[in-house]
Amino acid sequence: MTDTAAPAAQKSGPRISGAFHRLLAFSGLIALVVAFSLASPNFMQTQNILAILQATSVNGVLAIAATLVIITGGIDLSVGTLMTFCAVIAGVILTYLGLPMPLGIIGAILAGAASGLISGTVIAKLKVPPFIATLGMMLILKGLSLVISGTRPIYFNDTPGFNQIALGSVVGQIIPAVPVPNGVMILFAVALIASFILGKTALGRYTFALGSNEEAVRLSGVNVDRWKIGVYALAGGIVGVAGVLIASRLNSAQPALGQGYELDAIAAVVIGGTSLSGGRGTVLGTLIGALIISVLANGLRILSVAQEWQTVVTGCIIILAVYADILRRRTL
Amino acid sequence: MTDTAAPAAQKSGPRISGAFHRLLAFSGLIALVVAFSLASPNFMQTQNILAILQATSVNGVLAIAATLVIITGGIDLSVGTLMTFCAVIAGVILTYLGLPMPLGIIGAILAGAASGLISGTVIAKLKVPPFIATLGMMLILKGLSLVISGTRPIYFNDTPGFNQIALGSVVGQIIPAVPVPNGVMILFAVALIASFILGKTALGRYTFALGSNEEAVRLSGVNVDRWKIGVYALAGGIVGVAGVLIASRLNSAQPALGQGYELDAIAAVVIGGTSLSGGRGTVLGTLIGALIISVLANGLRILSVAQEWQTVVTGCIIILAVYADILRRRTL
Amino acid sequence: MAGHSAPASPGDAPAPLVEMTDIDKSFPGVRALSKARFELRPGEVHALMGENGAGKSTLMKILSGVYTRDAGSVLLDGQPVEITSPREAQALGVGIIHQELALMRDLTAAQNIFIGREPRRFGILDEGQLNRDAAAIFASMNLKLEPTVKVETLTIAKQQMVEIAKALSYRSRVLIMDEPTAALNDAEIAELFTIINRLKAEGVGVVYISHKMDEIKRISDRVTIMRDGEYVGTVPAADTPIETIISMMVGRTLSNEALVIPNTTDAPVALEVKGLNRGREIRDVSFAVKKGEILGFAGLMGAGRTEVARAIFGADRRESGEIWVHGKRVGIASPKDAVEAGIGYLSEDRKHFGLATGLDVRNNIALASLDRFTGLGGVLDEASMQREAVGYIKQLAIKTPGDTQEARLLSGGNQQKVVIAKWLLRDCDILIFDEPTRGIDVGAKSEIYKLLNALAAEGKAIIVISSELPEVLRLSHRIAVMCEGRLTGMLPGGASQEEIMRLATQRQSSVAESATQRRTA
Amino acid sequence: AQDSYDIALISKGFQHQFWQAVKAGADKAAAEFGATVTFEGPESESQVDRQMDMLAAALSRNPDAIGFAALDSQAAVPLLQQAKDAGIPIIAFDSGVDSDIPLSTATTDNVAAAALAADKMAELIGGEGKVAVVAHDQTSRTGIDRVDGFVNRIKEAYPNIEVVSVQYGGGDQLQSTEITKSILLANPDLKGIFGANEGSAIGVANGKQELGSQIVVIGFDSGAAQKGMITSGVMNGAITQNPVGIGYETVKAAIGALKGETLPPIIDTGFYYYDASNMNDPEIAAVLYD
Ligand SMILES: Nc1ncnc2c1ncn2[C@@H]1O[C@H](COP(=O)(O)OP(=O)(O)OP(=O)(O)O)[C@@H](O)[C@H]1O
Ligand SMILES: Nc1ncnc2c1ncn2[C@@H]1O[C@H](COP(=O)(O)OP(=O)(O)OP(=O)(O)O)[C@@H](O)[C@H]1O
Ligand SMILES: [Mg+2]
Ligand SMILES: [Mg+2]
Repeated sequence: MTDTAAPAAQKSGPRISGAFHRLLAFSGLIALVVAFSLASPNFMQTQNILAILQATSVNGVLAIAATLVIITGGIDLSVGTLMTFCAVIAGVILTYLGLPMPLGIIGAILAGAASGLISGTVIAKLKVPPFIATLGMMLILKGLSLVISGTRPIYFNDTPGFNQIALGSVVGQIIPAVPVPNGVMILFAVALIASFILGKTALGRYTFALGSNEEAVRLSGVNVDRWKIGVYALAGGIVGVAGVLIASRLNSAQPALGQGYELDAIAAVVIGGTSLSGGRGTVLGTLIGALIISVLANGLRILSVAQEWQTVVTGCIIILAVYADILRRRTL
Repeated sequence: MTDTAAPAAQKSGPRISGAFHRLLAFSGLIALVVAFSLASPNFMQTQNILAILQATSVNGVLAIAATLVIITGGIDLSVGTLMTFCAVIAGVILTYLGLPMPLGIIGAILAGAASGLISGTVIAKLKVPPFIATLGMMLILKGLSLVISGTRPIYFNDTPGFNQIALGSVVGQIIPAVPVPNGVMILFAVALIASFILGKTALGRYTFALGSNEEAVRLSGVNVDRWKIGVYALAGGIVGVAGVLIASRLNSAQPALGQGYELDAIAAVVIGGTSLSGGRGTVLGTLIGALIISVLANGLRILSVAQEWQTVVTGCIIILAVYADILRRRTL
Repeated sequence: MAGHSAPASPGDAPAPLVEMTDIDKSFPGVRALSKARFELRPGEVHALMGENGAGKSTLMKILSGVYTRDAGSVLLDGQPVEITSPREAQALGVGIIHQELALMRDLTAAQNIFIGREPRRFGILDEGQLNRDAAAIFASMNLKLEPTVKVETLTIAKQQMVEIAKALSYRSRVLIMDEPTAALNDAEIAELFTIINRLKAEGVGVVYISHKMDEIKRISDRVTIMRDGEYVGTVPAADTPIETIISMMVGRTLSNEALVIPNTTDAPVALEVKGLNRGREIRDVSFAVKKGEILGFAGLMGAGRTEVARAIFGADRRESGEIWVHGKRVGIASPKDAVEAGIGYLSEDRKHFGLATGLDVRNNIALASLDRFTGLGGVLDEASMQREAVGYIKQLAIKTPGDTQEARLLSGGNQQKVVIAKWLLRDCDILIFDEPTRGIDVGAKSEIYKLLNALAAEGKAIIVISSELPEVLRLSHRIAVMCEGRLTGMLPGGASQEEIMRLATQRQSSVAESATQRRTA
Repeated sequence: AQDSYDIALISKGFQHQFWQAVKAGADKAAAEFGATVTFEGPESESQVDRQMDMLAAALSRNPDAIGFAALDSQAAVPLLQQAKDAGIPIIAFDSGVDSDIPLSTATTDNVAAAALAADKMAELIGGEGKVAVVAHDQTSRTGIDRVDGFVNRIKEAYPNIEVVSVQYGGGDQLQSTEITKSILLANPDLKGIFGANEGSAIGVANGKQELGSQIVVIGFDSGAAQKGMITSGVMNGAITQNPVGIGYETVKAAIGALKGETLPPIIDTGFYYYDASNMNDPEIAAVLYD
């Protein structure tokens, strides 16, 4: 009743400033980076950092798409095979039809959005649980990718510059010392846009609201179905970007790739602190989660750890990283 | 306050008897069976029916384990690699140590239960989300299987009769016309036991209660952690049975197998009507879900549908089967 | 009341705003409404009364587009309307505050209020405007609440205030309030009534559902009574005695017998709490309850009573403090320890902490006592579980088609009774009831009072936390009063309301303290 | 220049026995020539980008030489160029890369090997009837080459034999078993099945056993299970590559390159047909692995 400005300062535990709090979220990642740097001089080289970032780009974009859906309280198992499907669509447009590059990119993104629209409609209108709807889509898209591509990779050799989308470096042309690949910049751009949508637009608001209490949103007179479908479509469009990225990186659309990628994407989301029960989550957290996965894989390889032990160590560290994050939140 | 006994008789909609209701749950499965029988004379042969049942046995047992965990509101991603781990443990006991067969079986089941105990403890005590805890366990177990087995299969050639566990037919010895393999009988036995535990015991009751409102259970003075760990350990033990089954069927422990099986198991659970948000589900539903998956795979192969189209059709039918089930419930 | 209060006499009644006639509604196994009727005029507060499960919420959900009726007609301004979604209801000017809080817990108060109607600039949400608009509504309600606070961190009472703010923000012509005061204390109720009177003056029709009889008298113009889904009658509030209304509700007259205070002065102490502390929420709380005694806890919202109860029960952590049961010090680190020590706690928030909504009534009642029904090999004795459950359904008159009905399908008040039955079955020596009669109808309330008296007579020690002073006064042998986490006084049973209010507002006033003090509503 | 060379092998797979045999050969050469080798491969043969990440990490480690079995012949070219620029010699193994960067390629001709399987199948079923293929992967190089090699050879040389079904089980034994059973039940008059890699072959033999069928089974690769099945007669015979030789030759070539030797562009490590009659011949026994 006396001072209304300072209530946050009157917590019972020790006070930690917001910026420091946000920094702490990185602690798992930083601990890993420090550990690997100490263990191997090869880890902290520019080239390796760039390799890690590059390795994060596709999974990072997929994980951002998964984040949106998971915040609504849903799940999207189709991100992996949808990515491939979008890559194949780009291949059909560019290589089979010989159309110009921008059309291929737009086509891939639209294909992703269309698929998300279908998943979202099945979920919102037919009330099929997201797990089943996107599992079904995962299989349908996997099959369709093989059908459309004729079960063989489609190469982009006739589209010069296509592989520059992910591999070229606009940043490197300006600052030659840090040739950050475009793929990584695209990841950051997608992250910024997704953050903006989540934080500043109506779609973002309803994304959180749906995951928080869908019934309450409905009782508030909001057209729940429309917004839910919108979120899935947006996520699909983002997956389309991942499709372009991976196609560019491999200079080909590999129709059999994709299954299993959904698990990595979802893992990044959950490691990043987004709850699978919906209502809360951040794109930044997801980025950190995706980086943790990439750093782990890269670091263990650099240390020449035998592959079977890499798996064991990865499992342990994922649990520990999340546990550390839980402890951090608890002590705040 | 007047009469509490009468209102039950005041139903409005058409009344459907419990038995008929339960039968309807099979409708998706029956529709599939009828369709495939009409499409191919080879489908409805005893041998093919037995092949379908045999094909369901491993996934069915895994799915039952997953059902328990999912009813608590959790998830178990480690069922696939844990199954392999248990098989490897059986291999170590029987082939490397040369101990008698029952010890191998018990060892596998105990290994499963121990792993479930660890997952459960990490989830209940450290409050790590089930998705992460079991994802970590999935990786750890996958690596350990490779390490323990020396990245090679362990054969059971020195344990005569081991492959009879799944492939022999005690039923066939009694009624030669229906040589139902033991593996299938084991699946049914596991289903019965799991149904009994879920329906009739305190552990089962707490399984549902945890999924319904964990905080309310805790505030009722129940030792929530202990029961939760119990459910994961039980599920782990059941996965151990699946490990024995698959090892017996392949007469070997294949250390590289297992990843990806969790998705089929969870799919069977969800197709069977168990909600991923916990609190409700049945073993019978899961069995039907697992059978739907097997019948689909078998039927499409019998019809020699091209593999890429098999995938597409499977995706569509999974969505349709669940949608039909939703419609059925809505009209009741 | 404002100068131009709406006329309540039937003679010059204006055309009705809402007319609902012959409404039928059934759910699987339950006939919720049968030829129900309701009429609302502009500028009137129309109370809707009935026992738990009488169909009040269902009728209003039909009016607000949540449910569709099976039969009957709804007229708005004399025109037949089909309201099939909350959205359509809003468009027609019908707003509702639901009995069960329907908030998005992860969003802020302001975001909750304006969900679906966010102010935007160039398509981008204008968060500043949003918070200013919310702050304006809070100010008009005399409510001190930060618009940017996350709803899940608020107490039930504050959440209820957010719901009210949200309903007000729609500026509806028809505003339905389904038990808006169940979680509020007297000061807030007074504030709400000021708002209602303001709305009335603006010509808004207000439907008011409550189980608090005194409120009905204070605020409403007419009262419609329902019983078992049927229309019983409509009476003017001013000239109908409460006893008449009650007998219309329950179909018989209730005796309002006074509390028989047995002599407990020489009884042994059952529970003693010494030096309980946690941050600013609980400051050095010590007290004792004797066997056979009912100790009431009074205080304003946020006084810390719930916190004390949860800390004793082991549901929340304590910083310091000892708990003694029957003269022995017990270590309580979790609710399980508490229950084993013979302490039961009925939470004030049944939806989140009381009821396992997916389980049926039988299992909810048995939830705290499952070990008692567990036989060899962990097998449950369903038959005796059913016997016990049915016994409590009868004893507490829980309205349900049967003991296997899912708890979430029960009406709010009946859910509360299920949670009470859970603790009765557990048979603890020490019972802490936090707002036990929240949402419970008058008839059941007096049943519960009788029950508490009987339990005390059996020798149980009982703590009742209640925001309804009459309830505390009626039930308690002694009354503990809290303010800002401190126990400010311990009064005998017959204390006056003024004395309680004095202690409940006895804030720490030293300059040094107030500088660091937490804001309180 | 060093005592011990650091050689990174990036393979197409890891857990499968075939790749473990390649690893064994590589380890053998490493011990012989004084090098340390690491061996890594992605989960499945479709994960082209994961293989790129492994290659990138290997490059960061700055090894003396890299051995690489490309999942896609084009995708790795930019990274290989990077390795070449850094002066790291590359040896390809198992299948080639569409580029002249690798100094040498140690490989098996999978098309020819599968054609040999077709010849043996035709011989064993008497030149007529229905056969089927259970393969591991629809899109990987080895999957495509072996299916094409088998199917095309049957089409060209054996007009009375019909390939009625080609299905893919991902190299998973259990899945391949179920597929085999479906094929057998759908085609009661089937004469034989070709299992195009180790997991597929074992699955086919398992399926045959579970249904008590008498069909001809031709497998691919070796391993204790396949060898046992051939001895017991469940499998009639199998084609084996020389994975140990592939691993050994890859490391040997890498060390040769580091020492400045000139290398042949292709090191053909060969393939062989084996059955119960010749399994114990020293020449065959040497290329079989457990
Ligand atoms: N969705 C539903 N499914 C089944 N039964 C329901 C449902 N909603 C309400 N009921 C039943 O309809 C009856 C009327 O319930 P309603 O909620 O309208 O009562 P109420 O008068 O608001 O009671 P209370 O005072 O306890 O809030 C009750 O018997 C309740 O159990
Ligand atoms: N989840 C929470 N987060 C932060 N502060 C809280 C939370 N819950 C309660 N508080 C604060 O703790 C104090 C005690 O609240 P509590 O609900 O225990 O009071 P009470 O006396 O039980 O009041 P009532 O039950 O009437 O609301 C108040 O200052 C309240 O604002
Ligand atoms: Mg109600
Ligand atoms: Mg309280």
